[in-house]
Formats: sequence, structure tokens, C-alpha cells
Amino acid sequence: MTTTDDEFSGYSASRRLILKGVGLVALTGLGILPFGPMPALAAANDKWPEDAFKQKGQAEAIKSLYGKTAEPSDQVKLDAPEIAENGAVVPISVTTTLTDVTSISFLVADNPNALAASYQILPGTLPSVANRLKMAKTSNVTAIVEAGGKLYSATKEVKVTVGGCGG
Amino acid sequence: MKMTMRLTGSNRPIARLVLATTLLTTMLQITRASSAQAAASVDEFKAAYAVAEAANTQAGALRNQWTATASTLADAKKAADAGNFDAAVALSKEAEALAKASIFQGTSEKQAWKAQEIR
Amino acid sequence: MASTIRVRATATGDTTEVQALIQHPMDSGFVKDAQGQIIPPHFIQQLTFECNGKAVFVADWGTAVSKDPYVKFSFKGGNKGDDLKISWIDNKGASDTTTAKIS
Amino acid sequence: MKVRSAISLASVALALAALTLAAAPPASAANAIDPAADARAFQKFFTTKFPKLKLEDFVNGPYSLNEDMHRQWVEKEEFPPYEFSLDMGKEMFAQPFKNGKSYADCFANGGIGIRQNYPYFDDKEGKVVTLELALNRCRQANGEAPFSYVKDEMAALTGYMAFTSRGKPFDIKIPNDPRALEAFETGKQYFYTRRGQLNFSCASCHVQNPGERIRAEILAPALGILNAMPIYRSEWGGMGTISRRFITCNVQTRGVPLDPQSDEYRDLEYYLSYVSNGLPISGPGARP
Repeated sequence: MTTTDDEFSGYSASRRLILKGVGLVALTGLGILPFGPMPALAAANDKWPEDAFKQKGQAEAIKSLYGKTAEPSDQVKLDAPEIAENGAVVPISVTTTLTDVTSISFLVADNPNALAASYQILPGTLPSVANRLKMAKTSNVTAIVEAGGKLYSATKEVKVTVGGCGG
Repeated sequence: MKMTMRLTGSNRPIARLVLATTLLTTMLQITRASSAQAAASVDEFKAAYAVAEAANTQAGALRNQWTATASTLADAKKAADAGNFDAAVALSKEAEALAKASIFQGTSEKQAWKAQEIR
Repeated sequence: MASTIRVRATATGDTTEVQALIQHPMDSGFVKDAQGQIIPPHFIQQLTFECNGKAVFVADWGTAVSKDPYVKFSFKGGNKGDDLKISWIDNKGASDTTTAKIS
Repeated sequence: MKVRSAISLASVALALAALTLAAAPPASAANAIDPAADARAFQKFFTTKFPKLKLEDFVNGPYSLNEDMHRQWVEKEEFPPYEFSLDMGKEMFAQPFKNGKSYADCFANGGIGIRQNYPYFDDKEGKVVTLELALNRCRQANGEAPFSYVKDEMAALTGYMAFTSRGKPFDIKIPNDPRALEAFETGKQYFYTRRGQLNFSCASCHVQNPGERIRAEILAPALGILNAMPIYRSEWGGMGTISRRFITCNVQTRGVPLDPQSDEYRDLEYYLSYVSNGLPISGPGARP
């Protein structure tokens, strides 16, 4: 990366102009190794859960991933738009007041494969994740929070008028 | 009918416009469709196709061709290649009707656009 | 070639907020190309964040994560100037890594 | 077309009447070309239609008009999807041509912070010159092949140049030259002329119905629509230039689009940019 502090402060300054109130932050890139030999993924002590991602239904995916079922909890706050502007890019986030959280997963019930993403919340990391998901059509979106060995969930319907199967 | 655009209730002015054009196009097609009878020949197809193509070229001069005209012309050619000249003639006439409607639109809009202008 | 990874990491008090955007097609395997051929799935499977050599966040992704994926999270313990290393690997074995400084 | 027999002559007559009715020009049509008055009326129309919005809000298109969408946008802008294109544009802009010259040599102020002055009327050519056109002419003058007007490279370059102009108000000049006034008028005519099988003009959607949904999309107001160009459209899954936007609009009305940078498109860009004078450049932008 060839960026300098200088141009990034330019970045945030101009962007603030347009997007009042959304503070942005500078970063300094260091060296990179694009497509070099994969360094040992120190954190990837768990394998990518292939079986869970292969499941079609939501219940099956949760069972494969966690081996148990989730109960709804109002301590799980799921934030998703009422109507997605485009199914290809739906901003979805979750945050929780539960403690001892070890993982957070997102499922889109009516996608071809329900499990979209699963995040390991390691010690010291806050139980809050935002990401952007694809939705094939209007569907319930569920966030699962694993806390103290139990599963908690929140679900919200997101309407999709332009499907996100195009990429 | 190839009108697949879905419109919500709040777009009624647009919906009316769409309806108006659709009906206009359809009308032009009715007049044309009734003249194609019996088994058509290669020559009939060629003549009908040439007329449609000429109309579409005229629409092009008005910078106002419709996508449906081009695709219908292509369909006509395909039908003719398959030896189905009845269909080929009918499609040529449909393309001609579409091209004529686009010419009508292009000509009337030369003045009509002013009605939409913000002043 | 520029990195496929963009990161912003900011420390406020003892909490560091991290946002990352990665350039990747995230092909789902359900889409056909112009010739009607299925575009085979091509997506990032795992994305890892390490602060000063210690893993803080691991993302396991499927094909339903959007093209040019984005993720945001926060962790405690990072300080201004600390190294944050980000790595991803996709289902075809391609990978990329970058290290950013927390600001 | 199977329903043709079901249409009665009466409804056809009605349809014709509707067309004719709409075609009646207002009695008070003044014929003098007065771009300044047009721009004032144009801006007043939108600020009256959306009294809550400030003038500069219009550059954010549909996001200014709908709260749920605005929220999704703010979230998206935290790390906008055009970021990679912007970086690519910056890199490309700095990269010299084979002859050692660069884009900077083709533009005033080395091409930095000048987006708001495009398009301009070139009195030697007697035509409107857009930024996209100027970039390709720059390439050709230096022995490089021109880029496609609708693809990624052109979007990356114009995106970077827009970025260096962010916040600067559109400052399009119409010299007192009958050819320039004619170009403005032709652009205006193109904007308001209904075309395509759906019988839509640009104005049908972007003047008469901004904020409304057509299919799933919320229509953007015409005011400020070019300030955000080029844009990353989620629908496209990528970047698009002004040329691409015009072509898409034509196709969506079921009209055959013109070639990119044909005279009418150049005039249209001239008109649309001029009536947005004073509104800040916000490109590159992100749109649904």
C-alpha cells in the first residue's frame, strides 16, 4: 500500500463535508504481501465450518454449527433495514448486552443456504458486529449470539424488491 | 404484450403515460395485423421486412428508435430463416407498427416536450 | 498491485474500532454469466484480525456475504500505534494479508 | 402481442386524446434562450417540492428523500463501495503515458480540483466537451487507445477527479455564443422529450416523480444528479459513468440508446450540469 497519512487526512476531511457527523479515521498501511504464501493463520484454530454453510435450512445450519437450538432474547439487538435498497448489499448488524459471548452468526432463512456469516468473538472483543449480506428475496434475517454456552437469537424481516442474486 | 413494468399506485401519472403509448402501439398493430392472411411467401416477407426496416431507419433519424422494434425485426428474421414465413411477415408488420409508433412519438415530441418544461 | 484490503482502526480510550473492506467478487455459484454458464462459487472463507500477534476476531463467511465485503467490530486492549494484521483466504486458496497501525 | 384484439377503438381514441392533450404547448412560451432563468426555475421547482431539503442535499439523490434509505447510505458511506475504484483512479491518474506525459498535462491545474468546470463549451470545436470526452482525447493526443466510456477505467479516472473537487460548486459557463445557447437548448429538449416505448422523458422520472418508487427504486431528483457521478450502483455491482447512466435511462424506457458522447448526450450533460450550478460536487457516489 502506498498511502500516506497526508492523503488520508484529505480523505476524511472531504468526506466529512458530504457526510456530516460521520467521523472517519486515518490509518497507516504498512507492508503487504498480496497473494503471497499463506502465513499460518494463527487464529484459525477452528476450521471453516463447511457443513454448516452447506445446509439449506436455517434450523439445520444452526444445528450443524452449534449442535443446539437458540431461544429468542430481547438482549440481542438486530439492526436491519425494513426494505433493502438492493438485495445485493444489505447492511445488517447486531449488538448484545449478554456477557461471555463467544460467537455471533447471521442467517438469512430464504437464501439458498441459510448461514451467511459466523464470527468468533475472542476474549476482549466486544459482542457487536456489522456486515453487508446478500439476500435473494424478502426473508427473515436471524442473528444468533452464543453466550455462556447457550444460544440466543433475534429475528427481523427484511423486504427485498431487487434480489441480490446478481453477484 | 411486452409491458412488464410494475408500478406502484403513487406513480399514476407515469402509469397513464405507459397506458397511452401501449394502446397507441396496439392500435397500429391492429390495422396491420388484419392485412396478413393466408400462407405468406419469401417475397412477401422480404417486402414486409424492408418496409419495417425503412420505418426503423426513419425513427433512427429522429434519434428515437425503440428496443422492441429491433428485437421484433430480429425475431422476424429468425422466423424467416426457419421457413415460417407467416410468422415472419406478421412479426415484420409488428416491427413496422412499433417503428411507426416511435416515429409518431418522435415527431409529436418535437413540440410536445415544451409542455413538460419547468418554467 | 494494490492491496485487496482496506482497514481503518481507531483507538478511543481502551476500545479500538475496526472497519475493513476487502476487494473480492464473492461469487455465490448461483449466478450465470452472459453466456448462460454458471459462475462457479468464489468467496472468502475466513478473515482473521490479529492485534500484536494475538487473534481478536475471526470471520467465517459463506457465499451470502456481499461483493467487496465489509465488516465492523471493536475490541479492547489495542493502543494507538499497535499493529493490526488482517488476513483472508478464499475457497480457491488465494489469500492476502496486510498490516495496519491503529490510530 | 396477443391482446390486440381485446383493445377497443374507444380506448385507443382515449389514448390518442391523452397524448394530444399532453402535447398542447403552454400559451406563454417565451422563445428566447435564457439559461440563467431556466436554472433559477429548475432549482426553485425542487426546493419548493422538497422544502425540508437544503440545496446541497440534492447531490445525495434518493438518499435525501427517504429515511430508511438514508440510514443504509450513511452506513455504506462509512466504508464506501467506490473506494477501490477511487484508489485505482488515483493510481491511473499518476501513471505517465508511454511518451512520458500524463493526464495532468492535459488539464488546467494538473487536473486537480477542476471537475466542477466540466462540461464546458469549446468555441473552436463549437461543441460541448465533457470530462469523459476530454480524458479520452487526452489519451489519444498522447498516443494511447481511448477507454470505453462506460467501463471501469473511465469511472475510476472521473471518480478520482471528482473526488479532488468534492465540495466545490458546479460552475458551468455558457458563453454568449449562439452555438453554446443552442447546445444548452438541445440538451434541455433531450431532457424533456418523451422517448422509448414507455413514453418517458428524463423529466417524467426525475422531475415529476423523484422520491417515488418505480419498481423497487426510489427515483432521484434531476437537480444535483450529476454532482455525484460517477457512481457505484449496487444494481450494477460496480461503477458507472455519466455515459453509462444516460444509456441505462434510455434503455429503461425501452429506447435504443445513443452512442456514448454523441452530441445529444453531451448537450444533455451540459444542460443538467448548468441547472445544478452552485451545488457541490459529491462524486464519486454510491447508489442502490
